[in-house]
Amino acid sequence: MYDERLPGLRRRGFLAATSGAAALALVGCSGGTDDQAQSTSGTPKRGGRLRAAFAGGGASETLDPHLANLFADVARAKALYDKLADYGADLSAQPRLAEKWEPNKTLDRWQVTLRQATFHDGRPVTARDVLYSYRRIADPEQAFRAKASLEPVDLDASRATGERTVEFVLKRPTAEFPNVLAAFGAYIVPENATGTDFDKKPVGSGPFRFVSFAPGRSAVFRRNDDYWEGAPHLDEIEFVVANEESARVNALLGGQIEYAHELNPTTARAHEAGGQIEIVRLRNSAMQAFCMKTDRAPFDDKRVREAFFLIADRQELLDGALSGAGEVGNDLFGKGYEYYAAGLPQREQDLDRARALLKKAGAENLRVTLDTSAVAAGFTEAAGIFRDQAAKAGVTIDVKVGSKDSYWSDILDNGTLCCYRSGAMPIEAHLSQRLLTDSTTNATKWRHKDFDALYQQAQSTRDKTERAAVYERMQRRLYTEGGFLIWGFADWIIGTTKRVKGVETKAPANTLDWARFDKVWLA
Amino acid sequence: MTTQLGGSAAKGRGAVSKCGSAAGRDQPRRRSTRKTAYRDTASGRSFVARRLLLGGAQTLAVVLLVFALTEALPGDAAVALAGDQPDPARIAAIREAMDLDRPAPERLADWAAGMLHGDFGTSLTSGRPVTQYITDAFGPTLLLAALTLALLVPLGFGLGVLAARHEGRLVDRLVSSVTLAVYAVPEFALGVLLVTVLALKLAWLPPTAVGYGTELLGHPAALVLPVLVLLARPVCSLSRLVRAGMVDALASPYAAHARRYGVPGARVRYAHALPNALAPAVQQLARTVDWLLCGVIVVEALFVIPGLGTVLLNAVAERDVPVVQGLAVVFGVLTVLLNLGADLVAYRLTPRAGVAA
Amino acid sequence: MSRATQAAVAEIRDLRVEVDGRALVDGVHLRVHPGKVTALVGASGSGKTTTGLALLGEYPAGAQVTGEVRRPGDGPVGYVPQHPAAVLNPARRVSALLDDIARPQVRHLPRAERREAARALVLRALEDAQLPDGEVLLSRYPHQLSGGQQQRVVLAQALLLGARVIVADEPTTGQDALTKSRIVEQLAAVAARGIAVVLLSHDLDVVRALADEVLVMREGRVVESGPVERLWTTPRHEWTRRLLDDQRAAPPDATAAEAGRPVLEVRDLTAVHDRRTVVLRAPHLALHPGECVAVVGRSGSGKTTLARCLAGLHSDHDGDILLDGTPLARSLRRRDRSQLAAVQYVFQDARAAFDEHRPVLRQVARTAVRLRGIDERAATAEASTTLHRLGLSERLAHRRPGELSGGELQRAALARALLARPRVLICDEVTSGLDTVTRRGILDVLSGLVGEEGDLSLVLVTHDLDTARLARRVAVLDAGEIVEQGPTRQILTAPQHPFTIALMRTTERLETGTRL
Amino acid sequence: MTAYRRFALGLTVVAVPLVLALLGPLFAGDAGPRAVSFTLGGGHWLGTDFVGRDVWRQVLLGGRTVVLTALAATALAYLVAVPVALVSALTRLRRLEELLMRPLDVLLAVPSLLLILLVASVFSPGAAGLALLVALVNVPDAARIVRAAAGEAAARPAVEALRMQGETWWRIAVGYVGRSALRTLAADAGIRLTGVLYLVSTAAFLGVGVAPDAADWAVMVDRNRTGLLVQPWAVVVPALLIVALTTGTNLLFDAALEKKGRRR
Repeated sequence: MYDERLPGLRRRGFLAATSGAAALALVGCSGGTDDQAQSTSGTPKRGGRLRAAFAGGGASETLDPHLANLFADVARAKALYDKLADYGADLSAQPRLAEKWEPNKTLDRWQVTLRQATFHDGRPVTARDVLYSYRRIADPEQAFRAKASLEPVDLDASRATGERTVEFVLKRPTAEFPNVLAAFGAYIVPENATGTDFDKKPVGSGPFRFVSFAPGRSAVFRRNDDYWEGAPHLDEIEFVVANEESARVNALLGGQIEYAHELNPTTARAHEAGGQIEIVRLRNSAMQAFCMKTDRAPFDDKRVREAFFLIADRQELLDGALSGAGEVGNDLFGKGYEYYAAGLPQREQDLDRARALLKKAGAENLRVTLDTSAVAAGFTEAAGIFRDQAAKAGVTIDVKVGSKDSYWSDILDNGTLCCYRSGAMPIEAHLSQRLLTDSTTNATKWRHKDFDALYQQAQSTRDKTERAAVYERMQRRLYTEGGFLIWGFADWIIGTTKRVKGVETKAPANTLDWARFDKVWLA
Repeated sequence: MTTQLGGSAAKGRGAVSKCGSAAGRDQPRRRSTRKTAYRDTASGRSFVARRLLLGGAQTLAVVLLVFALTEALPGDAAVALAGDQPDPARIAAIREAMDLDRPAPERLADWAAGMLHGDFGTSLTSGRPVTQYITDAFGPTLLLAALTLALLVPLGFGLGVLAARHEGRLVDRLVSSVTLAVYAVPEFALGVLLVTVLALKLAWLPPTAVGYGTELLGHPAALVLPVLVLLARPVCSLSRLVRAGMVDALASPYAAHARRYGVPGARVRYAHALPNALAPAVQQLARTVDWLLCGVIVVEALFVIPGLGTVLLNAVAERDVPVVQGLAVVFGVLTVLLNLGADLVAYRLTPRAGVAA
Repeated sequence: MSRATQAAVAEIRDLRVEVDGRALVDGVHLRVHPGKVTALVGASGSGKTTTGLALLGEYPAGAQVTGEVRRPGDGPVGYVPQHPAAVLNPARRVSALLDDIARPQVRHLPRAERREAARALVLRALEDAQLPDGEVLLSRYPHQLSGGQQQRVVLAQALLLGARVIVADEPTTGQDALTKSRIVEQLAAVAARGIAVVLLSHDLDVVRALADEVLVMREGRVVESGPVERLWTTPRHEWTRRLLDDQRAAPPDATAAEAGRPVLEVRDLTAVHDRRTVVLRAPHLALHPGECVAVVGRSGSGKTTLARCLAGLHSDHDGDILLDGTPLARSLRRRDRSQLAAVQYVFQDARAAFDEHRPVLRQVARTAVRLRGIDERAATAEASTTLHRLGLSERLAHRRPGELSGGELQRAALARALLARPRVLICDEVTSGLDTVTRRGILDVLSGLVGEEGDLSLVLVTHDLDTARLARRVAVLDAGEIVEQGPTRQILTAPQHPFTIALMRTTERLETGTRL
Repeated sequence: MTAYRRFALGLTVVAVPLVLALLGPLFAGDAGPRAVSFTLGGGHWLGTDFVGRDVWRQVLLGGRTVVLTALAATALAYLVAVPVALVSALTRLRRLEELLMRPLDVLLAVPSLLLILLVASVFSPGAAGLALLVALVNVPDAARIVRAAAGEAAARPAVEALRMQGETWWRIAVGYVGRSALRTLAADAGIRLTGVLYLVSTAAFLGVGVAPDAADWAVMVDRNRTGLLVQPWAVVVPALLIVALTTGTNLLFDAALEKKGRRR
């Protein structure tokens, strides 16, 4: 059940920010592998115009890639621009404009080599452009979203060592530095591009060139024949804004668009069998959780936290709140991602044990307020269902529905229990942004020096296997006594007409192959 | 149809209800002469002037109210922009960049000062001028409203007259109950229904206006459903009012008199009775603007028409105070002007009714 | 006057109109001749209007009609109702209906000339109806016209229509003598054009002045008919005699010495409307106990304002109103109970002055409850007695105002005021709009009151000199000024002020039935 | 005769939703286990809703809030509007009348949905708050209408006659002027109730006032519409009930007024 209703109430499609790690070259066909329904119809066809509908930001939208905030912004940005790296399906960093990266021994200096690519105006992408872009993002006068992700980089000390080589100097060892390069919104723009240029004549190195842009309405881009990864199949792509989910579906059914982003599970169910349109489910795209503040009563007692873990009937939550579109969670972030601790046993509802734990903690007849809001799909539904489940364990939950526009800020420091959700990001980013003492968005108030130390240890560990072991230790700790009750991972649902081919079905939202239109063609 | 029912009761009633302005009684006559004075150009002008003054006050009050409410909303533009990255430092930085760290009255004063020079200010979120927001979004909304009104008037009046003509008979009952049933259905439900049936099942019409942007006029088919949804409720209320007015007017002595002197039925209905049913209907029409606006918010969302309603909801969600303010001014002025116009028209149609200023 | 054809232009034979089993008219015969005025005379509810409308081919809803109505074959019937404003469309200019009536008459002309020809017809009709500045008038709205103009516009409609018969329903009711004479003049002119006029009226002065033939109606039947002179000189039916008797009022009281302190005194009263317009100046006026004073003037002369000032209903005035030498508050809200009770006011429109939802008796009794503080039951008993004394039966008293006639309601209104045991009773045009018989009845009640009720003083506000005869003294108001005041006999026999003289003269002329 | 038949018809039409609304909660019983959302069958004879609850049970539960909110809002609106209208109709102080009526004119210039949207976002009201808000939005209009009707009655000599009788302000205002305006009030009430129901349900659509998963017909229509193609009952049944409620009420008012009008 998604909550894509009115523009003002729509779940603002924020992506979770990231900073990241790991190196691996991946080139090639996104529609490559076995069970891809859409790639079966053979060779890509050139030509045509594809209209894609997203929920958008209305008249305030901009094409400044560093200001990208919503899914629609990102989809447009990735059509026009490139990052140095981007996330693969398992959220590991894949090289894009960067051809390769090489750290020094202590992991605090990284040499990045750019591939040969040109901007739409014909200028080559150079090290200077990269440094300009990063410095623009980190400008203390501004508040660009990626600024936090670039925090480890000492940009004053970093420099261009050649036309296409940059040396990044870091403030501390960072094994997952490639994640920084793939960070959300860290796009490379030409040197000296300024704010006003972006809406009028944006120039990037991406697969499409700018044609026209009307904020809140549509953006039209044309194929960039000189794209370094090969020209897109489509002649043109038009992004249209339709905040209302039913409008996107109707437009799709009526043949007014070819691609509708973010559909309801119900819609998916209605049309999956119908055959009028194609439904694409991007698995593991959105973590769904309840977030317990571990620094205050009653959740400062880890027995109460564990009891709550045991209260949740994850399948019921999934069926009720997400209409079954997703997978149950195991109180750990990043199912299916690199470094995920898949070995831990799946938690099931156990009301008796929960009750016993609560009794031990002296928290019988517990009464808690659960903050929720219509800010994201399934939030209020999940709150209602969890309230009913908790009642069976003798816990009274008062559901408090708050303002959707300030929800995230409201729940950061206030309350004790709230609904929470996160888009896809590397597990490392999840840990660093939310679970360290100095994390800026530490909604569970998880502050443990030993846990911080483990994170530093991982970042200084060069060997990947060893690093994975450290991550495993951290996750095991969170599994037993953490503040996140992660009950599910929602599918990201996309609808296309039958003509649309080459839509990647594996990539979670936020990753490279999601909303990537240079590999899509019209049959 | 005779109205003098014989006996004293009918006559007495007629005397009470209809002859208020007739000569022979001091009280009512005096009143009517006073109202006659309004028609002098000077008084007429002062009537308009008083109404404009009131309108100005109304607009001001609306703006203040909206400002107060927008300020009172939880969170501000910075929080809204930060979204799910509510890093306090970042929010503070955004706030500073937006000038939100200054006290609210100061910002309002600044905005008002700019307003006096016709400067609506700039959006907090995008930094673009508010005027651009309004001009861009005005077109589609205006088109929708104009089309709706253009259809509403003949349809509402037509149905009202039709029902009044057949008062108490099947046609009347049919018109009355169908319009009433439609009146009770919220726009979103009606919209969903119409789209499902007319656009998806029958494929007669495009389900949305997605991607047409400002060139809505180039795609008239896409406008059919939105206008239909917008029309549904006002048509009902208007036709009910017209019906009631027409029933009264058709039963009035002056209608009987016109018939008595051989004026054809249609002419009695449209030229003699209808003008009397018009005054309340015209004022209702002005009130319809409020509904249209409400309807537009819903309809714009349902059919993806980037108009004022969409901008408004976005601006509220983004806590983009200058944009909300600008829209409040536009809506306030629009409402005031339309009500003024309606009052003037009504005043013209029933000059004996002193329209309270 | 063309009396060549004696053949009736319209005729009613043995008409019976029945609604819900009750006959409104029964066995009515009527012949209307061109150029002649046929008057239907009778009290309200006697069936005049039903008969008149039958000539127009109109009957009450659900009426069963038997008998024969022959209407003129070659021309329609015109209608001038009692309240011309009612048939004038308030939302359209005067020209609207006139143009519509004229249009068919110019259909034979080429399209281009029609509009002009129609306009010429309309203007001529207006001129015939004595509205010379037609062009200006046409662009006016009905409410912008005076009552007389409205009436003439309606008349013009009938003339434009080419009506051979015009039914005029109570055209003079509630008008002062000067206006009345103008209306008489008008209708006479219409008849002079060879049009048959059917006059429905209870105003015998007007009937006498205008009519050729008179039919006296009572309870739906014609009790007597004949030429007007014959009827006046030798009325045969008892009812006719009563009608005519009623016409002659009681002679004015002999002048008594003005003794003692006045109960109510007005000093330097200046009343304004809308905070600016001065509508009344009364330097001095006194009312002595047991005295009856008439305030006479045309409509708009300020006489009602004077009465309302006295009653505390018009507080926008300067100057003093003294009750027994003590100043009264300007607004009745500030007057205490005894002051309220002392000065009571009876409204012109009795129907509008009653709450239509409650029985009359209950409303009347409230006065005693509120102003004299007696309990509900005693008050009701007293109200019942008073109503009975004023000629209102127990049965009627328990009805709601809607079920009572105008005369009955006026009696109830008097009873309501009397229950306060007032010292001063102000009657504002209480008899205008009532038929002669009813009016006489009310006037009798009033003159009885002055006699019986000890020192009750009466202020009679009227446009009608006939009513004024009841008073001991008369004050004549014109354009907000008291132009003359003095003993009634003196004013009526030897008026000084030109206005009073004009008023007297027209009244006399009407009474003697002289055609103007 | 026909008025009587229409009265009966109105009564029947309005009875179904009213009875369901008022007595439904008594028969709702306990919530069964949740099923998958938007399914048909499986013991749910109207299927399941957007969070897998039984639609029939929700229908039984969901009328009360709608009906009560709408009725309360309508009543509240008149509770404010009628006294304001009566006072301003009867007062002779122009300034008092201005003081009472002008603020309402200002309110009239604020688009009602915008006001609801903003105020509801500020205060996040419950059902009671929503009723209050919807009432507030309706006050200016109602006050104007009642004011017009009361003004007509107040200008009649009957009021002065009552004053002459020394009647109290209350008796004049309520007993006479108020009573005279009753007919207008009744005619207005039918249409206003419909308008209020519309506002309440549209507010639900905008997500203000009621919890998004509340058992409430208006909310049901909105929240379940995504499943219209899969499971129409969750939308159709509550929508029909709302329509029946408003249409029935208006038929009832119409018929009652007609009968009254004939008697006069």
